[in-house]
Amino acid sequence: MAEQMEYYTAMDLVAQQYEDTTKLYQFYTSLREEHKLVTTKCKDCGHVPWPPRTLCPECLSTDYEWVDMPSTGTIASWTAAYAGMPPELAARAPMVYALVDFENGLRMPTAILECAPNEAKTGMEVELVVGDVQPDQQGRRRVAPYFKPVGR
Amino acid sequence: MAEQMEYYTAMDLVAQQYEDTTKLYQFYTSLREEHKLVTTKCKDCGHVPWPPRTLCPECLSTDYEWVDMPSTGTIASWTAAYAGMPPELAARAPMVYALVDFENGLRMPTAILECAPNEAKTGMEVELVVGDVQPDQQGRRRVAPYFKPVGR
Amino acid sequence: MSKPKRVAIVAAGINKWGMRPDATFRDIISEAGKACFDSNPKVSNKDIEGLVTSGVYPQRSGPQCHPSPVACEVLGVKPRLFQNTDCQCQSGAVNMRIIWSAIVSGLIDVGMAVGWERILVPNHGERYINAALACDHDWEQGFGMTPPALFAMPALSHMEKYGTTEEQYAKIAVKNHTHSAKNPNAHFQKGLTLEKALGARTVATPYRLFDCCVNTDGAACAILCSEEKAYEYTDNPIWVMGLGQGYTNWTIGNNPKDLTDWQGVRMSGELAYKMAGITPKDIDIAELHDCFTASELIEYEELGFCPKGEGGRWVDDGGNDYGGDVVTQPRGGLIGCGHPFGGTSIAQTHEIYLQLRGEAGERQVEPRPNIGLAQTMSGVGTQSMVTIYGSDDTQH
Amino acid sequence: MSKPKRVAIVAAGINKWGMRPDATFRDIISEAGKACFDSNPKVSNKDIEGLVTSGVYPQRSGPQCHPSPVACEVLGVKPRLFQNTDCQCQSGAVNMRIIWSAIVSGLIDVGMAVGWERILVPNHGERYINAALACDHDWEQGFGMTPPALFAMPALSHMEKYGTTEEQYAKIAVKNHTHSAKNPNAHFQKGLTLEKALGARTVATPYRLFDCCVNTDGAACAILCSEEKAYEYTDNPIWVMGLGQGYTNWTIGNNPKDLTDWQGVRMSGELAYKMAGITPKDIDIAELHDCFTASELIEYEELGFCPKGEGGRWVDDGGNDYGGDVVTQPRGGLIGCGHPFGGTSIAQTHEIYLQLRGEAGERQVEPRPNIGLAQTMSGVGTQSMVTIYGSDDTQH
Ligand SMILES: [Zn+2]
Ligand SMILES: [Zn+2]
Repeated sequence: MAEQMEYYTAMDLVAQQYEDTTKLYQFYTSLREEHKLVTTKCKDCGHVPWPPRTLCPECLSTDYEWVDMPSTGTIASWTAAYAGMPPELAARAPMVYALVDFENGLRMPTAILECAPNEAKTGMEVELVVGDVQPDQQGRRRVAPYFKPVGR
Repeated sequence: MAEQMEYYTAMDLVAQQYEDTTKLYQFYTSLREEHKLVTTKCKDCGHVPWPPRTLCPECLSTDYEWVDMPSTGTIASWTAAYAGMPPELAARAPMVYALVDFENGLRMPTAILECAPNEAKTGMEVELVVGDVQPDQQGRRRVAPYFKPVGR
Repeated sequence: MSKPKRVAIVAAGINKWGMRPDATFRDIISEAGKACFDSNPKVSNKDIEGLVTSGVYPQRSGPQCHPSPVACEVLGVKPRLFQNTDCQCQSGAVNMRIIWSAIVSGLIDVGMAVGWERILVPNHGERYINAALACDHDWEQGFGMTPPALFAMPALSHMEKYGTTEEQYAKIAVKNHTHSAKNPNAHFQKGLTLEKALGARTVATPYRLFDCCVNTDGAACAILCSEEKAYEYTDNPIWVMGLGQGYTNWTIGNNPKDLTDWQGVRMSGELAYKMAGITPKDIDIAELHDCFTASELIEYEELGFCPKGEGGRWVDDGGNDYGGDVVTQPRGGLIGCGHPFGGTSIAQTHEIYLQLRGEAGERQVEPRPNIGLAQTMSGVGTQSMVTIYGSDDTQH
Repeated sequence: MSKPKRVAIVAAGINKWGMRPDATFRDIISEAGKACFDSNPKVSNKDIEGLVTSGVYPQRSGPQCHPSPVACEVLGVKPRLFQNTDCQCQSGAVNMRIIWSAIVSGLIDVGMAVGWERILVPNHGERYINAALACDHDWEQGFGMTPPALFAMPALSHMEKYGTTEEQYAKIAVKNHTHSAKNPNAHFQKGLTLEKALGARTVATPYRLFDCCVNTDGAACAILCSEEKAYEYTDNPIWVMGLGQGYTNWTIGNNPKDLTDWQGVRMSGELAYKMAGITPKDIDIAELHDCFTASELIEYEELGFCPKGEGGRWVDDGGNDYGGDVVTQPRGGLIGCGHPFGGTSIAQTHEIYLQLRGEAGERQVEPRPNIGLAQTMSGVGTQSMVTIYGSDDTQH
């Protein structure tokens, strides 16, 4: 294995994902170990935000619990990107990106894998895929919540 | 030779020094090729600033010429740094840093080479030394104006 | 409350924008600062009491922290009020609002806004990283999304909801390149045909190459002063009539559900119109945030230049060009001029300053306009700032 | 001009400062924001009309551009005025001045200042680079100089010119660590003896370890409002009495020739005293920029707490501590609390807010002080900002 590039925080576009690096690590633990998308729910006012929070933006409570998100959703809008992406993804272009709506009312941006530009459409049903991204400064696995057309 | 680290502007503490990277390249050309310290002089009002300028801060003229700085000066104040320096210099600690006064009234910060902390003192005469620093993104030589005790 | 003190623009300047590997950020600030002072020899650098810089990337592209005193030393200004401000693409407008507030609140009488970016670093991978930082680090950057993809989605939604066409988007690019061909400081000066625009390679559907602005190395400056000082410096000051900033949310998942509903832009316009005491019908010229063509089209609607959903038709009718209802992007916009983040809003102000004074040369809007609107935006319609300027005639 | 509108602090909060690898910048902003709102339950996040962040390194330490809307979304604030401001170590004070100006100029009535830094990145070489960026890229960074070396030179000059001793510098560190031992939010809470301070390893002559502050992960928030709103939110508002910023130059070669002549600090104090209509004798407590011990000592002189050159004697006499003329650094200063650049000034304000309200607990200055001064600085004495606060008693 080639000598690893020195780790610079300034060059790291991926979120920190472990207990020793973020208070929201449970999101990543669930995704990585249980292939499950979760978010927080305020135990005081019941607000369920995306992205998850340690502080409720509605009532300022810090008392929250983790709740499951649906593992499928529908495409609210999308694009097929042919450029303007990281050099390492340029070879995989075009990449389909989308905003995905969930039945709990939340919406998130994500990449749609295994989907050609001419297949993507508004209203298409998609399901969660856990993707590996660049490891962290300690070499630990990091993941991202991607989606793909349902049943693919 | 080991594979060179990728060049990131965000990690480069050294000034750009060539015609294709800075309008003040003449400063570095003189230093690198003639071992000479120079600065600019405003052709309209005669102001001689440090550092050199493409725009006169006194009269806003952009008409300037290069003039020689003295190659010796005296230490106005100094410190011996044992920490708080780049990792690659930590092994050379302690490093003496100083503000050097020139007879033309200008003052510049620099490193004093070949000088132990117990030798440094206010009023000490020092002379120019051209030091090599990290090459630029094209691998070209870059230099810095250091000083050392006169005659050393 | 009582009517606030009035604040005027009395000088403005810009350097040549484009790829400037040969210039440091000191160099490009020197160039634009010189142009600004040259625009009004009655204002000296010694008169400047406050200097606010707006640069988004200096800590990466210098790399340099704390750029405001660097600019002060470069320009020979000795202020009693200084700082750098960052509000991404709105940075320049926020910069001038800070100076406006400092003047109205009595801290200073004369302030200079210096905006720039020196962003075209030699490593293209690093350029990508820098661009991605405008998205949320924890919830967006890691997916590989960058602004073109994020702004493409509302373009598609507008097509689906209102029947807007790719040709209508392309016409905006053609207009802006046509305008910038007459602007010697613009990044692009070769013009553009509709055929070429529609035949260009796709960047992110439905956007092709010319639907997207490019990052640019460039700087722009403006000098603002109190009404007491304004007529000392010029017989023809340009007045700040209204200011407004809008916000709905940060992460794109929280944008309004209808992606074409750019409430942040609408809010910024409404606040500025209210403060100026005018309506969209009063706007003669507008410099808008055309980071992408659909952005400009949706802004027409949210700022009230045409009804919601009718941006495409307004384009076809030529309402947005010389001879139309509102001359948009007379300097060429971001698409024609390029986009040096911290400098863009100030360059918009520079253009409106010239146009309202009748000094815009080959691209002068006739008859000379009296009211101009400048708008910049961060986020996909969710954060925006509008500033409205009036000629001296509007104040009498 | 007429007397400007008054602006009050009505809430303030801070999180636990120190090494926080376990927290993202969203996390630490959440913590300090929560503390701020908890400090005054009458102020809701829905009341905040303007939110200004001050963070110097987000583009490197997030990495994240445009942090102000991130903070808005995290705290549930929907502002009509927002931005990030960078003025290096003065960033928090400038942040609050922007809000002050926005209130006085009538743009908003209630604004929140959010300052932080999340700076202790895992790669130490990168920490060095980040620190070096505070020096000039073209003319200083490349020599390997960093703040300790730059600030050590005036410390030596003060010793040579005025006979100040290393022990006098060390006494300042001991005082600040003694104060921070009573501050549960401080980075250091173990106190310090003079013996230990004088026996510590040398960092840059004449500075030893405890003469230097450390970078810290931390955040602080404050809520400012117009006088119309102030008494709705609290019976005991703390008022902004005066503001001043000073500047002499940027690159250190252009500092005043006498390195102990900190004109930038003096100018900031003089402007603030004048605006507040008071003299140094009126100051009860002061939070100063003790990035290094000699900085604090020279600031005593430039802000008029003791005559020029007599800082060392004033330290020996205890004029700077509880029971003396001015209680300096009751929270522990940068040396005791650590220095998260964008958060430091706001933490100073938080301390003065507590002290003037008599709510500082174990470290409360008695009798309850009425006037407090906060000062932060960038550059070696060449750029500084002072804010003076008064208790409600000072206004009647
Ligand atoms: Zn809640
Ligand atoms: Zn001159």
